[in-house]
Amino acid sequence: GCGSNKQPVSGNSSNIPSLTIGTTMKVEGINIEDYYFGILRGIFTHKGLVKLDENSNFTGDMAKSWSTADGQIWTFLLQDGLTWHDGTKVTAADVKFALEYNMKHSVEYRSHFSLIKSISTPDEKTVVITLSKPNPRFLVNLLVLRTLPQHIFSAVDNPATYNDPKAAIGCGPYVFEKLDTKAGIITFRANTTYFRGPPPIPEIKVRLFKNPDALYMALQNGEIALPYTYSAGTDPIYAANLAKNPQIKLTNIPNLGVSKALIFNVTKPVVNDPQVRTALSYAIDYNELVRLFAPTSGIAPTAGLVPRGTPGFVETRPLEFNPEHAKRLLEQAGYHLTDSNIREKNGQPLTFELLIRSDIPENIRLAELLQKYFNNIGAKLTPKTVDITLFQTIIDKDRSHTSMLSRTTPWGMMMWAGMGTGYMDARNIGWAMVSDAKFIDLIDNMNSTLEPEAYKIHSAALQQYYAENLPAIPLYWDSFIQPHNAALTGWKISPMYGVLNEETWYNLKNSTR
Amino acid sequence: MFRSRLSLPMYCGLSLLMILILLALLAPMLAPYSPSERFTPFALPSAAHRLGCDDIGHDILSQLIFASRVSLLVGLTAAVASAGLGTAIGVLSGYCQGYTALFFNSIIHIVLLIPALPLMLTLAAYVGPSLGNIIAIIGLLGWCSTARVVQARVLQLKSMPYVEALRSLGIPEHQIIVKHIIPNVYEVIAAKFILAVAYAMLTESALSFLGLGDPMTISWGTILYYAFHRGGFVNDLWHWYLPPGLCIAAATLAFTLLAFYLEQKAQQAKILTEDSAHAA
Amino acid sequence: MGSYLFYFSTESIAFAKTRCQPDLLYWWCVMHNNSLFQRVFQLFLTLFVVLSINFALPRLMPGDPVITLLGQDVTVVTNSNLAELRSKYGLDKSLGYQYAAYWQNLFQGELGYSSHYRQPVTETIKDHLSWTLALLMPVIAFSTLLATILGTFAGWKAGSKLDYTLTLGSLLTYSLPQFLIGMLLLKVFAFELRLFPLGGLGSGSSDSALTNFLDTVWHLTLPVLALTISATAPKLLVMRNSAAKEQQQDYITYATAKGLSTCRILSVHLLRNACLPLLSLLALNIGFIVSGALVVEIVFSISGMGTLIYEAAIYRDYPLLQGCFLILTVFVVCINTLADFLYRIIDPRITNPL
Amino acid sequence: MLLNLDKLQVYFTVGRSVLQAVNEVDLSITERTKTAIIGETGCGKSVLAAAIAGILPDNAQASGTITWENTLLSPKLLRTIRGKELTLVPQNPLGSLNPVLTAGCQVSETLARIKPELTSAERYHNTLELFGTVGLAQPGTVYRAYPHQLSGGMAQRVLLAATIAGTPKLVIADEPTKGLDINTRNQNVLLMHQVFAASALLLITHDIEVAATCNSLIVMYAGELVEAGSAKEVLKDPLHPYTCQLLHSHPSHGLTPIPGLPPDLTSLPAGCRFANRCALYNKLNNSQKQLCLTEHPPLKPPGSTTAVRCWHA
Amino acid sequence: MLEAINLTKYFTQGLLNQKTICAVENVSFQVPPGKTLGIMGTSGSGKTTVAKLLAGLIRPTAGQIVYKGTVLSELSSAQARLFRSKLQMIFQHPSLALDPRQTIVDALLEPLFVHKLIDSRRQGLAKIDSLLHLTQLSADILPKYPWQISGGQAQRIVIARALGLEPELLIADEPTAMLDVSIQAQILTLLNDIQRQTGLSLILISHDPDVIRACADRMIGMEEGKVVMNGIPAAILPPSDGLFALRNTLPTYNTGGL
Ligand SMILES: Nc1ncnc2c1ncn2[C@@H]1O[C@H](COP(=O)(O)OP(=O)(O)OP(=O)(O)O)[C@@H](O)[C@H]1O
Ligand SMILES: Nc1ncnc2c1ncn2[C@@H]1O[C@H](COP(=O)(O)OP(=O)(O)OP(=O)(O)O)[C@@H](O)[C@H]1O
Ligand SMILES: [Mg+2]
Ligand SMILES: [Mg+2]
Repeated sequence: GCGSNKQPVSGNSSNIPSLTIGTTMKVEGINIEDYYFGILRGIFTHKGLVKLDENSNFTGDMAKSWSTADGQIWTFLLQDGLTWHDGTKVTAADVKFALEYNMKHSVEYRSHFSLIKSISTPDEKTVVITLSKPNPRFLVNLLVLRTLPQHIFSAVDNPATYNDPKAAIGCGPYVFEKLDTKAGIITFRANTTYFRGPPPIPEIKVRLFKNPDALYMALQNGEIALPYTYSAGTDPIYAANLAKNPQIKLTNIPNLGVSKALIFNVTKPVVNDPQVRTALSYAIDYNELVRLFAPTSGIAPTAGLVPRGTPGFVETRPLEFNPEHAKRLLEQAGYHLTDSNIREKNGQPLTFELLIRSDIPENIRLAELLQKYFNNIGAKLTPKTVDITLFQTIIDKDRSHTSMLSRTTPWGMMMWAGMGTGYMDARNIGWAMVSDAKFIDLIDNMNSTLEPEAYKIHSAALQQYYAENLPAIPLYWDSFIQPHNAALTGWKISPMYGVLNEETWYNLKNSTR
Repeated sequence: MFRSRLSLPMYCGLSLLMILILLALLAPMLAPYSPSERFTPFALPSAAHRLGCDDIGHDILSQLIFASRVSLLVGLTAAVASAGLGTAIGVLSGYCQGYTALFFNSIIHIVLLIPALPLMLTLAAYVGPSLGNIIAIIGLLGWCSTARVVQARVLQLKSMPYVEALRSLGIPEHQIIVKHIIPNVYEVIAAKFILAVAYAMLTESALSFLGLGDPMTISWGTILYYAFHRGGFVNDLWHWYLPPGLCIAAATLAFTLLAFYLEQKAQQAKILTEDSAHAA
Repeated sequence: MGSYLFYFSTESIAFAKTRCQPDLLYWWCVMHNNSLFQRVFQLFLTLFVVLSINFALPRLMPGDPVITLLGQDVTVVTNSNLAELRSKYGLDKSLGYQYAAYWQNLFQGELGYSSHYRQPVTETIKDHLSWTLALLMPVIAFSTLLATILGTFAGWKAGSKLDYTLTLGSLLTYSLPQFLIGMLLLKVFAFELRLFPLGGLGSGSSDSALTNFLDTVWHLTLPVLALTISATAPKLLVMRNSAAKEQQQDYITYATAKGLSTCRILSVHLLRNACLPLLSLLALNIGFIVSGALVVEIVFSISGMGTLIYEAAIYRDYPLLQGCFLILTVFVVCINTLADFLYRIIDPRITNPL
Repeated sequence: MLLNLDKLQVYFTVGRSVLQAVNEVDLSITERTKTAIIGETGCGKSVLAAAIAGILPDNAQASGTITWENTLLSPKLLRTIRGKELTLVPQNPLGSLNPVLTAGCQVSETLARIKPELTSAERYHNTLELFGTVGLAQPGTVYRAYPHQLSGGMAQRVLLAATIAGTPKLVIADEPTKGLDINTRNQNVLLMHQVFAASALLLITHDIEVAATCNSLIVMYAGELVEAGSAKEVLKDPLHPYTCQLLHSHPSHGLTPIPGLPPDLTSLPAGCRFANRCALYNKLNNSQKQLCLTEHPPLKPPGSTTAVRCWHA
Repeated sequence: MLEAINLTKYFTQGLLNQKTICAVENVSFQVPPGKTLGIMGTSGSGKTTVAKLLAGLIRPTAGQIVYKGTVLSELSSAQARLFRSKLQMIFQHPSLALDPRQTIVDALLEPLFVHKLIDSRRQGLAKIDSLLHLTQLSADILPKYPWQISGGQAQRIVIARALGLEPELLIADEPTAMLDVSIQAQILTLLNDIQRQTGLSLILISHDPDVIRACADRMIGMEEGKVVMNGIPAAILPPSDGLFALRNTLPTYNTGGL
């Protein structure tokens, strides 16, 4: 598909002189490796080749159009009139440079672009990317690209430490002005030379909060127009109170990630038995979880993991709460009750550890509930709370966890072969460490087919596989709750960044004026 | 005149403490529900739930009552650890001379120099959140001030004529330390111990607040932690965040009142000995 | 007496002379026969141990320091990309090498690069330290002033109603957890009454130096208040006890007998003697105060040293953690030395020079 | 009459018991008299001095009347004369100087109160003069010295200097020689008589030799006056058995101790307070003994400067 | 019996520029058995230092203490402890010389147990009884604490405690400086009595010539750490003027108005 961003600039909007966004994301610097500033770059200052539209279809960002015949050679034609914030013209060489530069300096990008074999720029407006093997899903990886100006970064050896204001020069609709760490405010200004014309909101400020309570107090006091967190909504515990405030409107944004999932390491004892995992899935009271953690927008998930809105979704077994059935399944699997109230099979007790991050109170609460649910059917779950570094070390490097509690992001669901396979496949991120032949086969098929229909068939089979094997149990599906000042209307939604995206800047109106 | 007034805080402290200890001991009888039973989440105070329910529907009053066990336990054991260590090192560094004094003095100074909070964070990250670890951390870090005070007092006692007299009588040094030095720093130790209980309980709550505590055990600190992180403040659920805060305050107050009383007594005892030096 | 530097009894040196043990430390001490030298020597010994601990502590923590550098979103982790990051931050070298490099850097005043903040450690600390100081200076000043004045009165009138209320009041505030005080202040004054901002240290609009300063003061009011409330109580109690004790001394009785006014007795005679323990307490607590404002920093969204250390620890940012430790250590040593000086100025009985 | 005490009584409340430290002391001091008070430790000498100077501790209750130059010594009057006309040389010279202020500062502070019109330079010079008057060899050095740098004798002289800064009419010296060695003691006593030549002196002491330097002497026992008279006569020819026995316990008088202990001030005997230790008592017949035990002896002859409190003296 | 030969003790003081204080320099004297040696001297002349050297509380910088032919400073610490019970010292501050937390009876028993002079508490109580008798104290003082007794009683307890170890030499360092005349008389006569009964040697330190004159058989006088007088008190000290000694030195006696 191809798309064009050239739209008439809506000049008659009631103007918003300045928009303040509050966030609890911890921006530490403006170098290109700062994770949270990277998100703000994606939203305000920088552009990639392609992006997703409201319906999760690919559309051009810097690219006016693109084409591929076999999924191996990808040709992109760049938009006209793009300039860097310092006035220099954007050329195909910049795109080539950005990809290569990122691959050279960032370990993260190298893993995203590892398939790229070569990049060529036949002319100023054309980028040709050749992959080492055909990959129809390559555009998913390209979504994370934020193109960098060659004339600035070619002189920067260590981008991680490059915190000069020039490091924030992009070609997006907004220009980075300053990061005031004292006040905790990042200021962006409309890019007057933007090829679509300057966005109507001349100034956008991002206020950094350390504590969500203060953030929501600021929202209620009208100090900020909206709170924002990347790929997360407002916690329902705040939403309930915000809903009572007439100044504030809550919007639901579809979430293509799974908000909370219990992911098993299927290579570890006890949970390596699909029958046990299935039994555990019957022990969980999904409705209660929805009531407690996602009362406004949550629903009980199906065993197929992938949220209902995902393209290619098929209905699988709805997850249900049936402890008696769970107990029966465990008996069938050979786990029998002992005096200690914990089931055993040949002396092997039905106990396992659940890894959780100590800085997410919600997860700790969930773990507490899961512990109680499983206890009811004679399985003992030991929660192990660790900080973020240890959590990542264990799940990504040591892989010594037995089970873990995590969310999956919309983009994460799309990566690898899509449908959350990246999280499952031991060859990729592989938190679930799945590597059985049937699964591998499905993945390979999904990864290589160019036919959308064939992909649909394989992905349906994959969801069926999830439902039968349960490498991960989704605990609930929900939408992101995005509160904002009720006076502001015209929000557009991007599957990647939610309400903050280029379309919003051109459509947002202040309805009170 | 001051003496007679002093006992009032002591009685206040003691009775407050008795109430809390009774609360902890009789928790299963006093609590209306089991602390893990779940009702309507975020329920407001009502006849059924005097203090309402928390984010996942636990009865807050029952949780509070059961939490007193953990909080008091953490406070007392951590204080025992820190006071014990502090006394031992304080006495040794104060009484001994030469190398031994040098060694213990150095330990005190090193621990004083290591910034407490980072060390706490580091240790908490290292050993992971669990009750035992919190106790160990507070105990390990809290002994320093006890040691300093004890050391100062021991240095003072060491030059008292009675210690010299005992030495000239041929009493062995270890006996002097155990029988004559330690009993005389008793008030200081007792006061410090009780302050350490208060300190430990405050620290436990602060660690819990920072997410470094053990969120799986119900203590006043963790109730506050959830109240803070799960919308208690923003949603004005005062019945959720205020009671644990007040419980911590009450327990700390009980202990500090006692410590204050003991400190006064210790000071009076000191004045007494100094006075008798003039009077004699 | 000297609150911080080592106490060394003259007696033990005399013993050392008679025993004459051929031991290195004693040899040094005896040879120089100079306690100043010993003190400095021991100070350096302590510093050496403390700084070594500072090196070891972060490395004792479990978890891979480079894992979070891969990005906090999902990434495929392979050993080769971890190894690459490790070599980039010099973590692939042997511990011994790292330790040697650590000392070398220390001597060169080079604190390295923060891997999490992606800034030189000195710069990161400079920013955060300045805000922490902006927060703490008024706290220390106010709480000390308040504690000194109220404590002196309470001690002077020991046993009176005034003493009673002040003592009980400070015991009460001492018992309240700091974050509770902070959150309540935030809720009442910033949210409900909207008198103060909800956090941060400025509004970001720097028109003139004066408005900027006033803006900062406005932002600092609540956190300073929260910290002052909890910092005053222990000081007040110490001051009160010490004043109550001094008040019974003969020289106070004599001063009364000389016919001096109460005001002069309090301000000239009692205060100077009674403030000595407070000084020790201040010096002792300084390290904790600097890093211990973390809770208040979180409540009021201030990026101070507490937050910095917290983040550094969470993300295993070794150079930053080391840098923070170093700064705090230096801070504590300096403040204590300063306190020692002051102590000596106030109390002439301590005749030993530093 | 400079100072007159009429039935002065001082009680202390300690816990639940009441301690009678000073019992019905009548005493009058005229200008320029030198009066010494002697008596065993704990007999109430210091409390008497404190009661006159108005510096009793909080747990004391005093009754009786004190008149100063025939006017009632009210707290207000006391505040104006204290440090100027009525001065005190405290018991513990080193402890009575503020350890963190220089000796000079503490003397000039007194000067500032007495003569507020002086400039600081004048005060400095006056202080040095005072130091010279009390026989301190290097006034400049002493001015800058802190109390811990002074010896006991020097501290004593500094206090004397502060005392003579005004023109005291009455100087109360509470054991000014305690803890001093014999040479310093002698020097300081002589000095005191020299500088206080124009004042009345109330000298409280244990040291009979020091007491002997005064011209009138008061002997106290268990909170009351037991004998008063001219020093020379009392010491040569004591009337009260206690005085007698006290003198005999002096090394130069044979070192004969008084047996037993003084009575407990919280539960005093009904009769003579010295009876249980009295040497005379043992020589008396039974009815006389009975009188000693049951009736409290009055001070006789009443109102006279020479008096004794004994049934049989 | 006890001989001090050229005893010397230096103290070092100060930090930056250390001062050496000669507390005692080349002090030699002898104490014959059963006799009293008086040591006189002004404040700071080194009397207490000599006493502490003799009692083994501090070590001499130079010089020797010879006790019945044994050189004390050459003994090992274990042997020295044996001798320590033979050389006992009593201090200036009577009530401060007792542990405020210990009852009198325990204070008396403790050294007896340590030196294995008694095996049981009963045996100890019997011994204490005789000690109390010796020091003219009644038994109702035993359960009291040091702060509940008077200075004179405390000093007697301290003497009883020292006597319990059956010392052959008692060093009394200004035992009455803090007490008033009447109690001073009690203590000094007590020491004399004990000496007569048990035949121990006594070193009596005082700065009061009257006391030395009344109690000592021989005396040395010290000044700034050195011995300046040595001999029989009656011979060296000027005769006493009695109570009016000081009065008589007043140049112009001001008779005031009486
Ligand atoms: N503040 C007080 N509280 C209770 N009792 C006191 C107080 N001050 C003094 N006393 C008691 O009053 C009595 C007299 O004390 P005072 O100090 O006058 O004796 P003294 O004759 O001066 O003795 P010394 O010669 O030892 O100085 C003593 O028994 C003492 O215990
Ligand atoms: N531990 C010590 N360190 C330093 N100097 C000391 C020490 N002990 C005593 N001195 C000094 O030694 C000298 C003699 O002191 P010593 O106590 O023996 O005198 P003294 O004759 O007992 O005096 P007094 O009559 O005051 O008790 C004094 O100048 C004193 O300052
Ligand atoms: Mg007195
Ligand atoms: Mg002495």
